[in-house]
Amino acid sequence: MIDWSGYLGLILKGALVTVELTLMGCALALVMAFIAGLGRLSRHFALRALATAYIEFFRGTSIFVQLFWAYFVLPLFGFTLTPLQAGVLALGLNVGAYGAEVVRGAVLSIGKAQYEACVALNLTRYQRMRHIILPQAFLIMLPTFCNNAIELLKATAVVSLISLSDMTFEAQVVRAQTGSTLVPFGTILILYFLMALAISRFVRTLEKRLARGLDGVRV
Amino acid sequence: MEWDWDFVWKIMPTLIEGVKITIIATLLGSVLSTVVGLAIALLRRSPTRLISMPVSFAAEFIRGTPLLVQLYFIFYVLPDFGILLPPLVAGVIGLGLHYGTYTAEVYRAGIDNVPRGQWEAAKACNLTGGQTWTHVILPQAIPPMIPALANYFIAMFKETPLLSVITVLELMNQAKSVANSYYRYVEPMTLVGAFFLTISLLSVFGLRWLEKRYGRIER
Amino acid sequence: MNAPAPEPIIEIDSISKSFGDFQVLDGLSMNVMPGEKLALIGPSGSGKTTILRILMTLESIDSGHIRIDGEELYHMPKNGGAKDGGLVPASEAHLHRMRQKIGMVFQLFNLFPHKSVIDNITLAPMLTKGASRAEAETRAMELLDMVGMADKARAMPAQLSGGQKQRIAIARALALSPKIMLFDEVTSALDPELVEEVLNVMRKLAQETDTTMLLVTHEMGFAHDFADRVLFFDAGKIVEEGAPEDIFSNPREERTQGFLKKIIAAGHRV
Amino acid sequence: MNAPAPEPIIEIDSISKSFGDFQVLDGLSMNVMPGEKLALIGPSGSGKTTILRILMTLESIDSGHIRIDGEELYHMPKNGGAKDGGLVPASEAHLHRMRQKIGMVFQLFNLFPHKSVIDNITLAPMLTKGASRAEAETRAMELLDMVGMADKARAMPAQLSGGQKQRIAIARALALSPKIMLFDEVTSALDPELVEEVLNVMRKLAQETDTTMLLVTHEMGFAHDFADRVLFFDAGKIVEEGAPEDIFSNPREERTQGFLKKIIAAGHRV
Amino acid sequence: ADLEQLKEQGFARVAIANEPPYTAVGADGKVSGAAPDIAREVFKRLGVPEIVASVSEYGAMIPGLQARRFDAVTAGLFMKPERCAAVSYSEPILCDAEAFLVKKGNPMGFKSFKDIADNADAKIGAPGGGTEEKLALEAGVPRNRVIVVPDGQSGLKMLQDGRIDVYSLPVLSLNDLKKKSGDDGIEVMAPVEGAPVYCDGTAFRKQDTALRDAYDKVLAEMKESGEFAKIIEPYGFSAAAAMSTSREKLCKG
Ligand SMILES: Nc1ncnc2c1ncn2[C@@H]1O[C@H](COP(=O)(O)OP(=O)(O)OP(=O)(O)O)[C@@H](O)[C@H]1O
Ligand SMILES: Nc1ncnc2c1ncn2[C@@H]1O[C@H](COP(=O)(O)OP(=O)(O)OP(=O)(O)O)[C@@H](O)[C@H]1O
Ligand SMILES: [Mg+2]
Ligand SMILES: [Mg+2]
Repeated sequence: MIDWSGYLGLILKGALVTVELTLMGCALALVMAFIAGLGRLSRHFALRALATAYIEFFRGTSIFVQLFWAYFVLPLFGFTLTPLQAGVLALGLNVGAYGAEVVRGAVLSIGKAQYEACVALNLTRYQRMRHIILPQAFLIMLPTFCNNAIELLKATAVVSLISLSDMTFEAQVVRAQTGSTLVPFGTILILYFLMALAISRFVRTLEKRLARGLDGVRV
Repeated sequence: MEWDWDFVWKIMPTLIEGVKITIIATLLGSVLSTVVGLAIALLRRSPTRLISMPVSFAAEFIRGTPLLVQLYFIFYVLPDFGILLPPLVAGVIGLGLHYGTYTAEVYRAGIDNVPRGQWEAAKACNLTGGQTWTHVILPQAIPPMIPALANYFIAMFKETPLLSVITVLELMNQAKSVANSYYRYVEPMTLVGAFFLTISLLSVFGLRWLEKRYGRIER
Repeated sequence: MNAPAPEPIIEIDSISKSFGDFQVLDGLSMNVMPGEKLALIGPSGSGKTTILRILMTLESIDSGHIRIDGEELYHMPKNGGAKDGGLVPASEAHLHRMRQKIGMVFQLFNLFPHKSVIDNITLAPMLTKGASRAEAETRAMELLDMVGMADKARAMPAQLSGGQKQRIAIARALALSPKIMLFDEVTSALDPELVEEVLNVMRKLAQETDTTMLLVTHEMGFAHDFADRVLFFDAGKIVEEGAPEDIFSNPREERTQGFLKKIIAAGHRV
Repeated sequence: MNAPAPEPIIEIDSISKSFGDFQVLDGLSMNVMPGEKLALIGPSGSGKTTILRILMTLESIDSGHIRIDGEELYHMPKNGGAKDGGLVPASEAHLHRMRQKIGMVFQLFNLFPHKSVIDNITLAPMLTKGASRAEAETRAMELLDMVGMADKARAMPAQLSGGQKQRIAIARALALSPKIMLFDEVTSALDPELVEEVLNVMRKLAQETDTTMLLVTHEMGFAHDFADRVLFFDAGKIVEEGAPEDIFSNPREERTQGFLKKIIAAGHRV
Repeated sequence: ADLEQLKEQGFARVAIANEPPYTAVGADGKVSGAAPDIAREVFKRLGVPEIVASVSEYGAMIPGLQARRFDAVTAGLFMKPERCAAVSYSEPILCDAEAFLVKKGNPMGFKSFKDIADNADAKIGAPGGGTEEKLALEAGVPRNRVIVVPDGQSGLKMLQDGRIDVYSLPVLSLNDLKKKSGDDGIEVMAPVEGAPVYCDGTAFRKQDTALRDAYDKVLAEMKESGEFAKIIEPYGFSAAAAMSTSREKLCKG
């Protein structure tokens, strides 16, 4: 007789790791997205080049390769990360590169008209960004950020490859110990979907909050 | 651990075998996701809720759960229900379905971006529904989508390493196999990374070109 | 002359239309005689566009009846035409047949941006009337001649000015030879200097054809020259109607007077 | 009175401006006196908007000089002000200081959609002049009163009609108390019925303040009432200038006559 | 790491595989199985009270060891000359022979890897980078008939579904798989003709020979006293097999 409740507990423990990875990965990705996204719009060539290199590198190489590098190759250069750190680092940097393009696109999508109104009101570059462009651009970024966060959630499944005991990993353990594929993998499919649902609910609520009174502005 | 060029030359033929499979899987997956995406996009617009609702839910579910887990399902669980697919076929179906839910969004956006006036003009010209789609809406909707579609094909390309869990010997799997037999991770993983990066950088130029060629339609 | 009084080509019979809670039209009735040129004027939001869109079947109606050329627009006889008097909502096929009689020109032209000028004009005749390309192009060139755009037949819409686009849109609508033409503020999206060229085409049209025309406009001067009859709308109702001389010179209703005064003050000529 | 003739507040000294190969302005010169109300008219593409945008520093110039209130706009003295006569291109800081004297109202309002009406108006005074919120709001309420919008202080821009938005945009520009106000076709995006409310605000403004105003418009009637002087532009040059009565009733130049005829034919009152 | 460091931190980090009976993970998440049980006991006697086990892919174990992610590998990683060159092994611990998992009655009659090579239709499943893959390739099975299977359950499933004709793993692993599957349609064919018996040992980093020697000493004592047998025999492993051979022999190949 298989102790299913015990094994489900194991999967839930993995789910906790998945949630932890997702949250920390998203936080890092958000920071990187703004740094690199605004960096690409900078007037300074060096900043632009740096941001572009970061974005193209992390979007260009596969997340798998980045994970394996962070976990197996970095230690050879003397940086030893715990699996969790390596996971958060690879996920955050990878998704952050995609987010940077979202930030850039959203900032550019705030039309020239708003920019000109700022000049006519004599706002400085910083004031323009801080008070006019970013508050509007953020609203435009949110839906795509939501997608990015879900992408990140899904990518956490890949960290099972570096023996971080996330949900997918625990499901694999349970599968080996019990011989059942359907139960553990069916369970985590549903759990992943619920987590994705939670993310989109959260972002949508946030969006509604921020968009209050803005009806009709965005099409 | 230092870099060993002899080793690189030795493993190159094996890795190239993997590259072939990777490319085949990506191409077939792209074709399938293009078709699946269009089907999803059209079915979701169906006025019959009995069609649009389940399709929407299924698409959301597939989009919210990791491809890795879906591949396990397709390959290891479906046979219990009498569906036995060869590894590459299972992989292509997994990629096609998963990315089909993304391309469906691209189609939706492309179709929504055709101004309402075009639908109305088509009606005022007394075109039938089918004529409106083929002569007015799709010719305007599809060219601007091409860059976004291509973007997903590139993303799919970078996710092919997941196929290793269902025994497809693509590039990443070959590299791991090589690494396992010689206990050297640095060269194979770096080569895989370099390969992905090269293709991605090339595709950046390709995308730019596509965007210029198809990106906007003058109104 | 002793011919019997002709039947109206459009009979609108107490139609109502709401958008959500907002009732735009409430039991509106009106008739239009064949060949008549009608101008619909009135303040913003009074439902002028809605009437045209309903006639073009771009919006549906909530209740009431519309007859075009003696035939029901939104209804059709039960049992495929058996004369038992029962009516059912029109099928798509019925609407498709009825739309052959009506053409519409939009404020924003709505040309097909991916097709050349001539293809814009020939598309519908070829698809809906089965015209051959040669036939359709011959007819298209006649129409382009009429709107003074024959030299732009191979241009793409994006290469044209607004006034030129609108003239093409008019030609496109005429290509199907509808009995009724609807024009919704066809000049209001144009630069002032380009308005005249479109109005000239429309004047010519009004004189040369006996097509029935319904025109929504804010150009009172043009409405005056163009129309046989002017209808003044407010809040989905016909407040006043009559010959243009009467409406513009001696409006009876206070609401009409107020509206015309405002328009004049804003710098428009009547 | 024996006071010395006042200096011009704007001196434009043979400026040129090209977009790519296309030369919009070629050695244009003109002066504006303090408190003067100027109307710029002319056909589409003649460079009217470009002049306003150059004054607002939204475009740069290729050559020539502009002095605002006696100070160079696009240049500044070499060596931080040492009087050796040398000039260098203006720094961002110099432009920032010069922009304090100029305000602009755009055709499409360009309100900040994410800020309430009052925040739209108080933002710049608080950020650029260091005004306290209380001060800024008091002043904003005065301005809202003036444009007749005091009751909408807490509304969001999306809840306003076009005419209301434009009145807010005027109040916002005035909140910085610029010496010069630039208006670029401020009514041309409005529904005809809403034009009047904006023009009324501007008439009041012209009468009540001695702010220098430059106005680009297609509303000839309004230009006539509003302006002290009218400049007729064509192809980046001043073709004719003078008092409104002269320009509109007895245009000397052929090009001016042709333009006015077209505008009248299009249904606009002069 | 040297022993002093391990004592100080109070635990040793070991890599284990997700493959019963070498490793077992209980429903409570507790790690047991023959390999970790031995390691736990030896380390305890060395003064390191606890082991922290992390499940790892076979292919990732040696790189992980080199990258200092683990202090030791106790996972049924069989000693072979190339591996001996890459890590420092203890004396043999768990011995097992290669076996085939086949359909009931061994319909294709496989007795050796050679038989598989000779049957042009036969497909064999084996873990990627594992001994079985290498044996199959050496016996002349072409690459495209050697399917790399990620884990035991996947191999079992693929055999049941007819995707492969034979799945090769050590006897005890296959016995465990068959038992868990409860499937009477399959059987374990052992021993494979011509396939040597393999033994694993605990693997340390190449330079950690001092730690390895200390480990060996305790291991020898336990073998002597019979405690060794008491731990591994309930899992089905033979203590006698381990004690009849040596690292030196196995590493020579
Ligand atoms: N699709 C719609 N959904 C909701 N309300 C609508 C819709 N279309 C029109 N309305 C409303 O119906 C009313 C009548 O609109 P309509 O466009 O017919 O007015 P109009 O007389 O053409 O005005 P205008 O001169 O501004 O074009 C307006 O209040 C409008 O806001
Ligand atoms: N950013 C730009 N790039 C290229 N050409 C431009 C740009 N801005 C203006 N132009 C061109 O410069 C010319 C003058 O433009 P401007 O907007 O000043 O004309 P205008 O007199 O304001 O016309 P309108 O009455 O149509 O507003 C036009 O031909 C226009 O196409
Ligand atoms: Mg309308
Ligand atoms: Mg302009």
